[in-house]
Amino acid sequence: MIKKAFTFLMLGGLGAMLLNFILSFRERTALPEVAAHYIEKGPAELGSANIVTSVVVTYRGLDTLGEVTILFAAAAVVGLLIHLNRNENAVRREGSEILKTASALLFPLILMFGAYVFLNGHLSPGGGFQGGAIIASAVVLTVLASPNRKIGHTVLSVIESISGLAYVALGAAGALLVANGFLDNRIIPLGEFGTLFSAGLIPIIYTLIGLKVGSELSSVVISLNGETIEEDDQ
Amino acid sequence: MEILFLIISVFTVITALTALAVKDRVVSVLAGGATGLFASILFIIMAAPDVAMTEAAIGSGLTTFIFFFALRKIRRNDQDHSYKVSEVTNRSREND
Amino acid sequence: MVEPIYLIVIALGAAFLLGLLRKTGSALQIALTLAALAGMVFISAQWAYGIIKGTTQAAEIFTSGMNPPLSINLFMGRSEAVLLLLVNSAAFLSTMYLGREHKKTSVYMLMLLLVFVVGLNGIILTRDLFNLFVFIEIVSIASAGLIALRSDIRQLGAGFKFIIAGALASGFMLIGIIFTYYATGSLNIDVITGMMSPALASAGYIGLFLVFIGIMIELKPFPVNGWGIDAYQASIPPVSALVAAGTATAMFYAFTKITAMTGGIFLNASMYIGALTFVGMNVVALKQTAARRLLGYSSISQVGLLVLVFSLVKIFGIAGGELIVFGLLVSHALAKAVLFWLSGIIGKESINDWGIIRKRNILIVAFAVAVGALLALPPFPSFFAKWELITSLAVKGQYGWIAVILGGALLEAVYLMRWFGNAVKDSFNEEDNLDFRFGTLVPVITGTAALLALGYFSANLSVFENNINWLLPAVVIVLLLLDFLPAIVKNILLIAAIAWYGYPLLQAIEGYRSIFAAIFVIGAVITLLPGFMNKGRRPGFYPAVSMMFAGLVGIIEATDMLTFFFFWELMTLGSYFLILRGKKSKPHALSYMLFSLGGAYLLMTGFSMSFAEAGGTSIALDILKTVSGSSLSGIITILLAVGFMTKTASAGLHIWLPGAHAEAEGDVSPMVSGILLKAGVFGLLMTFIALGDQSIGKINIPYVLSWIGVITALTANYMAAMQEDAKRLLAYSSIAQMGYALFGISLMSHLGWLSALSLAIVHFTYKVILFLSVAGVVHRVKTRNMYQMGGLITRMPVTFFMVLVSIIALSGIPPLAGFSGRWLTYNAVIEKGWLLQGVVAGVSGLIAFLYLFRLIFAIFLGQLKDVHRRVKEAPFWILLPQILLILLVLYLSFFPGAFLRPIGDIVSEFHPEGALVWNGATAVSEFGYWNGEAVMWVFIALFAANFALLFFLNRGAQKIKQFNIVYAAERPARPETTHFAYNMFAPYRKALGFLEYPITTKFWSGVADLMHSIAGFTRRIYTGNGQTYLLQIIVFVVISFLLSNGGK
Amino acid sequence: MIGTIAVSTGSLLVLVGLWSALTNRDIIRMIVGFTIFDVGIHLIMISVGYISGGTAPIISNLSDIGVSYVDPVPQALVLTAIVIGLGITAFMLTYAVNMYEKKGTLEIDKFEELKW
Repeated sequence: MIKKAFTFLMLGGLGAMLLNFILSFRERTALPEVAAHYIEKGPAELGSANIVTSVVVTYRGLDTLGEVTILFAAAAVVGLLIHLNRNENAVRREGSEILKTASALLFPLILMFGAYVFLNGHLSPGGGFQGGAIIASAVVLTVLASPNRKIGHTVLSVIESISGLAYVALGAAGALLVANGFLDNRIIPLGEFGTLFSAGLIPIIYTLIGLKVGSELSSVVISLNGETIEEDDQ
Repeated sequence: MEILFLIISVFTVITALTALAVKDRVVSVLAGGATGLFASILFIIMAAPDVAMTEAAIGSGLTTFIFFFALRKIRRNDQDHSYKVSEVTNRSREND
Repeated sequence: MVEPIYLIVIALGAAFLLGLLRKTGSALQIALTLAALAGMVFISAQWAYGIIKGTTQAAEIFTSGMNPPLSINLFMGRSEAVLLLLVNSAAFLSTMYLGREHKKTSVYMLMLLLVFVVGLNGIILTRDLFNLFVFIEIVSIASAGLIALRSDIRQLGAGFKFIIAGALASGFMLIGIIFTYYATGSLNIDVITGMMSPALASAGYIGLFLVFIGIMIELKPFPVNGWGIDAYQASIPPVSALVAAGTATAMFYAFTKITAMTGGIFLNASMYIGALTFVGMNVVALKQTAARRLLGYSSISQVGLLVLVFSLVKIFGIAGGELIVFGLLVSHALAKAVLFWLSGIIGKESINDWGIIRKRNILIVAFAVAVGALLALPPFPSFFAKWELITSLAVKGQYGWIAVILGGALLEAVYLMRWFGNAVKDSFNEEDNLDFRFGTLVPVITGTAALLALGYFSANLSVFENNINWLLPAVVIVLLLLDFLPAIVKNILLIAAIAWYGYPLLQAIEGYRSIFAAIFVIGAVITLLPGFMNKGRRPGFYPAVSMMFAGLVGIIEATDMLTFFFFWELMTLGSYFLILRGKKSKPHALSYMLFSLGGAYLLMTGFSMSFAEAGGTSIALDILKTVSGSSLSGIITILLAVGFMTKTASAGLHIWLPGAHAEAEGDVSPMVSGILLKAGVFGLLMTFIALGDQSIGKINIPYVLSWIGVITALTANYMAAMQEDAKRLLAYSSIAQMGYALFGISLMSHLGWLSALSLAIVHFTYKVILFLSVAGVVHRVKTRNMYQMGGLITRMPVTFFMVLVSIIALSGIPPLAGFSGRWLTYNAVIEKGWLLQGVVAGVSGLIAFLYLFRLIFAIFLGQLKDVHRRVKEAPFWILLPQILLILLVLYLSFFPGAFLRPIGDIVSEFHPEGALVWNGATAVSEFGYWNGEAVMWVFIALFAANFALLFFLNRGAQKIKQFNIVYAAERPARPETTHFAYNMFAPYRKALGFLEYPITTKFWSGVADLMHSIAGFTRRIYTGNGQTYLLQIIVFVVISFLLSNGGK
Repeated sequence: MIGTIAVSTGSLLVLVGLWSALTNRDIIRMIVGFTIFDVGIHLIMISVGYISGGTAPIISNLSDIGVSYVDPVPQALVLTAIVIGLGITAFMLTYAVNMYEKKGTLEIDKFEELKW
């Protein structure tokens, strides 16, 4: 109880710090310089309608690469721990017949929706991460429906690796070919503003991110379901 | 708009408090997910559709899924090892 | 030049590629990983070399082809390049080490390693606040994954604590980043730096504070770092090595970036946090026995030191501060990596099981090098950095911080040296195996070699101005490399080297230095002679002994304070290794090292103070003279004098000596007792020559020292008389003799100094003889207890003669050389008027007869023990140096003028008044005269007459046989009590027993106990509960905010 | 006004999340606390970029001038942060599962193998 009271006191102190900020907080009325540049010059510079996307993929592309790396590392840790403590003969309860049928039906639809989300990331809200998450949820559904079915874990890892490699390679191409900079999306023509095939590399990179995130999240889910990649091999 | 925002904000906090207060792990996880969902509505109102989508799909959706997979695994092992989760949680309840 | 962005591209590409190579053999996977890391090492080395050489400019890397602040930019400058080289090399070596682990972990481990390295590189390179956050997250996820490579319960628990603490810290950081963005509208570190005024408005202040504190937490400040220590302990060693060398380095660099960004407003906070961490962790570590946890404590404390030093450098604007920080950082990173790798090779949990390290000599060398680098001993970069730091702080008048830094370092020395001592001395199970293979050995050797090489290079950096003669340490290295040769060869080599170097030195050097140079060089050759007795390789002896002599010669030659200090520490280190070689010398070697280090730190402070007083431009030893008139001169004198008195083992600082000298090997005791102690005398003379007769307030320093000197002589002589162990007896005798020397110096007059210098010379001769004689006896009878000897005069007549002559010389009675010193002392006392001290010195001289009598009587006279009927005379190589020295003693006794005259001339330079007047062979002082030659002849005549008389009177004496004694009944429980030499002076003990009360020992062990209880109490904050650790972090944040904000 | 409400809500969520993480001995619920903590931080971040009456930074027409957009930078940061948060949550849960398998309990104070 004393501990709780003390905890309360300390969180109160933290709350006071936050309150300090809240009291001095005034909603912005104008954009900071950099943000204003993104909004005003961004579409012309990078050709992407969704400014958030151009910030994520290009202006702050290194963050995004890092973010993908974090997911990659998280997936690797999950894989590692499951691999080290594999439990070969666990039997999982099968999902209901309805769930199975529904998942079989929904799986391709959800995949397509995911693809749509990341392909249109430069035009509308959405992008690689959201699309990847949607793809992963399709996998979740399948795993729920038939937990004992072997999912193509190897396929996932190949997709993951290739999309990752392609991402890094395209990024490096930005530095190497055009000598502008790492992750520059302008190494191919920007195309016509507002169309699917525009904004240079952005849709391609977002697709790769989508594939990579999707496969990573899927393997996290599958791993947590208790499968290892080696099981898949046998 | 502000009233709506305020109401949803209140809901967000309430769900968070629910996650804190309930005794059942599963309900707690669900309430945590709901917090994320309400927050994503707030994001939409704040003109951040990208964030809202992400929060809904990842922060709330997938995260909750992963929680459930983990819980499922724990429960399954529970049966395997005959560990008594209920016992453990009961004890922690008494101690609270 | 390869673009730095490829550092990240290569590692990430390899990590992703590994996913495709899941099915291929593990050899290919490892090869790919190592190739990627090697590429990164190459790129960073290329930049580091280019930038340092000046052939390459620092480069800015703009991502996405936009100029910052629009896009994220990276910066590759000198610091970045060097740190990247360090981090990437550590990663390469650790990966090499991890090779075997790979089979169990599939590709995951390699992926995580590569990702981890990406994170470290990113943290170092990036100039964007949020990007920094992303890379920190990468590092914390990857390292939390690597912690659990074995996935046992300890690792899982530790990993979980690590990740929740990291999540909390990064949460604070993220809030801080967004608040900062709110206040400044930018995330670019360089832009924010230029916007401090808006940033300091209240929202921005909280933002900057949270960013700062987030980074601080990542640096694991005391006391909110239980999670970090657990991670160090739980991880497998190569991972801990990588965390210690890599994460700590990168995070520290991030901290420096944030400090620059915040315009230094948190420097006070970081200064106190760093100091608290440095001292606190070292205190807690005192009680720790788990090797890797101890290393964890030490790593964190070193990072605390870095934070402290960096803050001090910035706050006080210390020039060359970057190099200081770098010297410490690089030494720490490499040394800690080596230690963690070693802990893996050893494979033992407890530091008390490290004896197994002796199975491979190379491992001991690596261990010694790493510990030396951590303790900032020469020749490592940290040594030079610390010197520069302390002198710079002195210039700024920051003596409080000097005390904190050196005090903390001494605490660190306690546990590191104790550990080292255990490793060298403790027994081990022969059947246990080391993880000794190519993959584990290469990292250790590389790290060790890098430390040595960097030491050499850092000494040549212009900031660390010095004129160190690297030939001397090079001899040590050569002997280390030649350690496989037989002892005889190495002995010849070393004697030849000393003669080759020493002969021209003796001719060239002048003044009082020449006396000590003669003792050191001639003494070295003579005391090395018994080494020819050794048939085997005598591993480890020659590097140690050459290190000691190199140090001794070095301090003679030194003309600047840094060089002097360098060789002083080198000498200490060498003698420590030598003493540690003795059989039961572990605790004594430890206390020797600790007292010596403490003394060395006092010297360092004294030197720094005089450097500062003299204007902070020159470090020449000569500037000591120029500060003699300054207001701090009294304190400088005390610091230096006490520092040197730890070497001469004056009362209060002596407790290390008896054990250390007694337990040392037979031929080492004469070196450390006969020669090494003179280094302290040399230092004292140097101090008083330069600074003269100083007082603090009304207290006259030489007056105080005179009392310390005579009390040392009195108590040590008494203690010597009460010893059963012949070598301990001699050791106490040495303390007493050094007390006389101190007394002589404290007289601050011609005769006083003459007596001290002549004592230094004659003490060298007879103490070497006595220790060698006893070594010869011990060699034959296999015991050091005198009551187990007796009657050896018939078996070892030559040795007997040596001892006889030496004790006459030592006792200071005519006719032998010791008398000259005594005579001079009394003359000087009368001249000075310090009669009371003179009386004490006289009484202690009387007590000295007791132990001298005991020595010769108990060993050589009386009944010969039955078991000793067949013992032979001491071996030739032990006798030879004694004979040489006896000749010297006799020569000096016959012709005291031969050495007193030149010494007198030397002393006259400093104290021209009251010099002796030489009248042929007769010395005339104010109070009397003395003709050594005549006294000698008179004595010989008297002796011969007495001897003849005795012989005549005893002609009818009957020889008593061994068993011509009737025992009462049963055999006594403790047979030694029946021996006449056991507790020989029991009656005196009744009267003077209070002198034995171990005040000093009690005091120092009280200090040790106190520190241990503090450690035991403090470490209870590490409850092991992850949730408590979270709460601690929040408390830390809130309290830091309140303190740093000043209630704003 | 919306911004202030959002910052306040976010701050409350941060505190509630921390309270949950600090007082629940059950590891799973500690992790739930961390996810709430994360959501709170994200809310604060977005509200910092919010501009009254601003629209989402998606430009349908290059000639749209005079429309006020909200700041895209915090949104981009939050996108990143959400994904990182997921990674960390998955990571913690995997640890939790493995810890449970080893010890049969999920109480944080049962994992004190290493201390002092």
